Amino acid sequence: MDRKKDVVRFQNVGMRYGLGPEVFHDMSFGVKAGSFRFLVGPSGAGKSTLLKLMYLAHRPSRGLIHMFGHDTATVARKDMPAMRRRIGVVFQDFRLIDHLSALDNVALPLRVAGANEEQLSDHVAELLRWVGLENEIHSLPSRLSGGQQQRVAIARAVIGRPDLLLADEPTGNVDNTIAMRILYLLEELNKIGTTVIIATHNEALISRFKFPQLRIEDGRVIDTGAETGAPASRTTNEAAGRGS
Amino acid sequence: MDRKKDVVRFQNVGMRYGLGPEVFHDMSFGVKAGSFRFLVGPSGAGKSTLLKLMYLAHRPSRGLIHMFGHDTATVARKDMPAMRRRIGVVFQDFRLIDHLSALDNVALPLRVAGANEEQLSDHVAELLRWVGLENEIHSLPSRLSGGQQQRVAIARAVIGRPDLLLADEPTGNVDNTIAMRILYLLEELNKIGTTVIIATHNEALISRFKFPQLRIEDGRVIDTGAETGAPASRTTNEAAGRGS
Amino acid sequence: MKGSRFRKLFLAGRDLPLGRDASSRFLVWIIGFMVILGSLSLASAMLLSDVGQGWRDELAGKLTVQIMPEADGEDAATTLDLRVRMAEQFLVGRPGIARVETLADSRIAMLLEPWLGPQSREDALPMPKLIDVQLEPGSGIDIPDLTRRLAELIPGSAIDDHGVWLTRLLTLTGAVETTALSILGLILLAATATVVFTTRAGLAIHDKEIELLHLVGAEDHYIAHQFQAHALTLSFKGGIAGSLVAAVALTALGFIGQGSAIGMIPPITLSVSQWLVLALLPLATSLIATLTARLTVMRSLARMS
Amino acid sequence: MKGSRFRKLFLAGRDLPLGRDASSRFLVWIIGFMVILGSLSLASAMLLSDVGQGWRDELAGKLTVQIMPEADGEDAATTLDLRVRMAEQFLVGRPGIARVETLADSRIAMLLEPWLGPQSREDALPMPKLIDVQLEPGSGIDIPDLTRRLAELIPGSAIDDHGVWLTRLLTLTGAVETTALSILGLILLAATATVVFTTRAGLAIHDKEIELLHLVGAEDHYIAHQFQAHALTLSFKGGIAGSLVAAVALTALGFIGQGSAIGMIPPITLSVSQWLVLALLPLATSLIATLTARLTVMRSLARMS
Ligand SMILES: Nc1ncnc2c1ncn2[C@@H]1O[C@H](COP(=O)(O)OP(=O)(O)OP(=O)(O)O)[C@@H](O)[C@H]1O
Ligand SMILES: Nc1ncnc2c1ncn2[C@@H]1O[C@H](COP(=O)(O)OP(=O)(O)OP(=O)(O)O)[C@@H](O)[C@H]1O
Ligand SMILES: [Mg+2]
Ligand SMILES: [Mg+2]
Repeated sequence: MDRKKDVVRFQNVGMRYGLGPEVFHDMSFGVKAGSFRFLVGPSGAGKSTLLKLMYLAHRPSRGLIHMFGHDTATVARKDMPAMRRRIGVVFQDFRLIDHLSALDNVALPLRVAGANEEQLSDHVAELLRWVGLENEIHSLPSRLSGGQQQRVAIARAVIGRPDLLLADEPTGNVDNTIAMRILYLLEELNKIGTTVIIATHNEALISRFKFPQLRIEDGRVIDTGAETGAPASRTTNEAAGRGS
Repeated sequence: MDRKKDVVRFQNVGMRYGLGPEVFHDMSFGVKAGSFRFLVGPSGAGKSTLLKLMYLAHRPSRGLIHMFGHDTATVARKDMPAMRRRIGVVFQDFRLIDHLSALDNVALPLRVAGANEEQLSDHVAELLRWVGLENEIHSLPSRLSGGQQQRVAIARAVIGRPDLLLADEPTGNVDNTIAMRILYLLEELNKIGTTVIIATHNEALISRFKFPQLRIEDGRVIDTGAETGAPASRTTNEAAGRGS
Repeated sequence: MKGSRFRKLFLAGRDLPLGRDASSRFLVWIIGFMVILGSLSLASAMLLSDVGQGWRDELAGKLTVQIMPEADGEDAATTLDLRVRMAEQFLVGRPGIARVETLADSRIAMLLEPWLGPQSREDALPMPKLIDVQLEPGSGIDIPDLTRRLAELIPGSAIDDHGVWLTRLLTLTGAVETTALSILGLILLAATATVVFTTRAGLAIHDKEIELLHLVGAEDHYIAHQFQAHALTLSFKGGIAGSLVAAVALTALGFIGQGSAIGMIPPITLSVSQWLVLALLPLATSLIATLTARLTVMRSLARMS
Repeated sequence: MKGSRFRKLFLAGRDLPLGRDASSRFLVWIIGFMVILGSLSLASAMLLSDVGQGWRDELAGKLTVQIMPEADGEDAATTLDLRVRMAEQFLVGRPGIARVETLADSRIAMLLEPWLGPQSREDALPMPKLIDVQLEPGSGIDIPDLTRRLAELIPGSAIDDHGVWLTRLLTLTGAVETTALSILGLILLAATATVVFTTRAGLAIHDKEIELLHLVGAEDHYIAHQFQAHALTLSFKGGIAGSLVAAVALTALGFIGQGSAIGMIPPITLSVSQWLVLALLPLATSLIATLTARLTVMRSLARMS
């Protein structure tokens, strides 16, 4: 993939649900490959909606969205699965499959992509250890605490080493220690090339990791990382953070 | 109700799920009528489990639980609904009914109790305005943002002016401004007689509202409010907060 | 307040989105289908019972005395006539015999047409004479004895009470009738099972909502009522639709039956009381469905603790 | 890698907990029930067709010539015998007639028993003589003409080709047969509808899981396969179970039929090829179910975007 290219590019995007009011209008911004962004804004501002557009769960009401350089409006239905496999998502409401164990839930993106069953389970178990669930590998989601479920959701999003990781409030149900740990994990992932966008309310996190922000205000987005050329590493991000 | 009495009293309570390990053991504590407690502890410590025991969704593996002075082990099945109506719960995963509007979701406890339909809807709409959802009264949960859903769940828990309010991570999906507002609402409720117990990871909240804590550590509970005789108002709580 | 509560329980109560489950539409269809099959089975049983009864009535109260022409020759006809008169004399007034009527030759020719063909009418062939004998209902007359006596008196006479063929036919119609009624029973059983399963499906699909209702203090009958009302609505819809389709089909069959040459089989028409029995079928089905749903839910909920 | 992928697609793939839906057990039952009804209908149709064919074979290729005793007296028997011999001579060798056999008196007495009672055997009553005539298959012999000629030659003779009763019976069996086949068709239709509805129910129940599968990059056929495999398993289970129940029922009916006095109706036994046709029913049902499920899912998914 061309590292100079925008992974996500919005051009004059407007979005409304059904006949409701516009959640946002004329949104234009780009996220370069390899960047890391916090997506912030008050409750109901449209953070989840913005992410939904990026993971192709919704189409915009107007405007153009390019993902990985492809215009999403012209991608054929049969090419969607392949594009979606390049995107990992942590949903705000987790969306774990109730009757599958933590392991099987995390393995899902690999299975769906036709991965080799033998290699798969070691890999998945290792990642679950990483998020502190070594004792819950075979537990069903209903047997897990809220924070444990959230960590399974995060593991599922990163297992396929996606080109783009979208996380919606990924630390709402865990304490600060675990939240930090998750952020370090995502930072590692970012270092090896994944573009990361995290929607969050967690101010402790935002102030600790000074990544540039996509800030939704009055239906428009402001990219605090845009002026400096979208730095990918934290050191440069701190400069961007000061800049905002 | 006798204000001197414990609303919740645990005696040597042990709890395990199925044949799993004990989540906690020999837990003994009481919560006096009119008190306000934060329930804290790391992810997976058993906060939600403790609340489940209180709202009668599970029975303890051993030990005695008295709610409102009744031994829960001896309450007849037919008397359960009446007891549950005295308890309002904010679930960690909201548990809104998908096909009912915000208004109908909030009205549910009143309907189930056979309340008068005419008076009901004004009352509900007013409460929804209070939590900032005046524009979403007739929206289905699927049309609401995460934070909006959480506020509907809170409104449903308090609508029946329960004697006991249990809230499991009620501010995980809202920003700090709204979190504060919700806490003020619960404090109001507490002032007019409701006993409130809130499980939370939100350290900003805990440090701002210095209510005494029920702290789960290594499967035991420590009540930081116990020594001062369970103060109900914030002024005395601050002393307790310092004490911890 | 109490009144309002009851209104709530029996009119509103749509906290569970049962109507949106795909199984809803499905239950309507399946109940409809079963009521169609059931109605057709029931109608078949009733019609066959009628057919059998018709044949029994037509034949059981009746004998045919056949007197064969004896010899060729000029006086053959006279002899035959004489013997017929003798037979009439012998039969008339005997205990158990209500009416004796010698059929006109033209009538006989018509009856024999299937055997002899139309040409026999104008032919020289001496035809047998037939005497219709109407028995008194329940006369219990001893037919073999009568046959013997008549044959002694008048050689060349025979009595046909259609016994063998009637037995054959009645056995057949009886068997089909039993089958039809068994199918009806099977169908009612299957309808009950269907309601049990869709109700259980509903309980399973909405387990989270049901748990929530319990947690906010709903009583079992609050929940059961929703399922029960739902089952009533669906089974009633399906039952009525099925009944109408069956009624149309039966009416159409009746018309076709009248128009075609099935002559031998009595017309496929139902009496008013038979239509009423058919109309009871969807009602009975709805009732069964409602009760089944309630019982299923109450039992399942009680087991949930 | 590709091979492993296909193994995955066709063996594993249990991301959707279809087996836990209450509708699963339900589909098994309903398919089972339908296959029972369908098998019984099909078997009825085949048996009735056999019965009809049996009667047609038994009677259509056959005539019974009846010669009535003419008069009382010493030489009555001789005259009758003479006339029987004349009739035999007349019949034997005629084109279209294969075999002529005069029944022994004892046999005739037995045949007439239903009409005359057992006492007639030892009695003085002169009995008619019966000549069994076997026709050559497809001889197309002109029976009315034959009857007329024979009666001219031998007064007091009559020919019975059982035409009217046979028509009556065949019309009846034909009607029941058609009904049975229509019911079978209706049942296959209903089975298809059932699969469509349970599949749609499955899609609706698991809409969230399906959306998730799409979002993590699953293709439509990955999802469709799960439904299809599920439908295959369930309908096969139900179909086999239903078939077995039907087979047991039919075998039992066969035994009961043999034991009882239904004598007139041919034994309820199916030929090997008929059993094979019945065995095809559950297979056909499974096939229909699988294809229906796949089509339903693919169409629904395509509509979802
Ligand atoms: N499916 C939907 N249909 C209609 N309106 C919707 C839908 N989803 C969200 N909305 C509305 O769009 C607006 C933005 O919602 P969104 O979920 O994007 O907010 P958010 O920024 O993620 O909020 P939060 O921090 O509370 O999760 C809200 O006003 C919400 O009511
Ligand atoms: N239904 C269940 N069956 C089996 N184990 C369970 C079940 N629910 C919770 N557990 C286990 O019990 C322990 C306590 O879970 P609980 O949900 O009470 O934690 P918590 O303190 O609420 O955590 P969090 O802050 O993450 O919500 C966890 O280890 C969890 O895996
Ligand atoms: Mg959101
Ligand atoms: Mg919890």
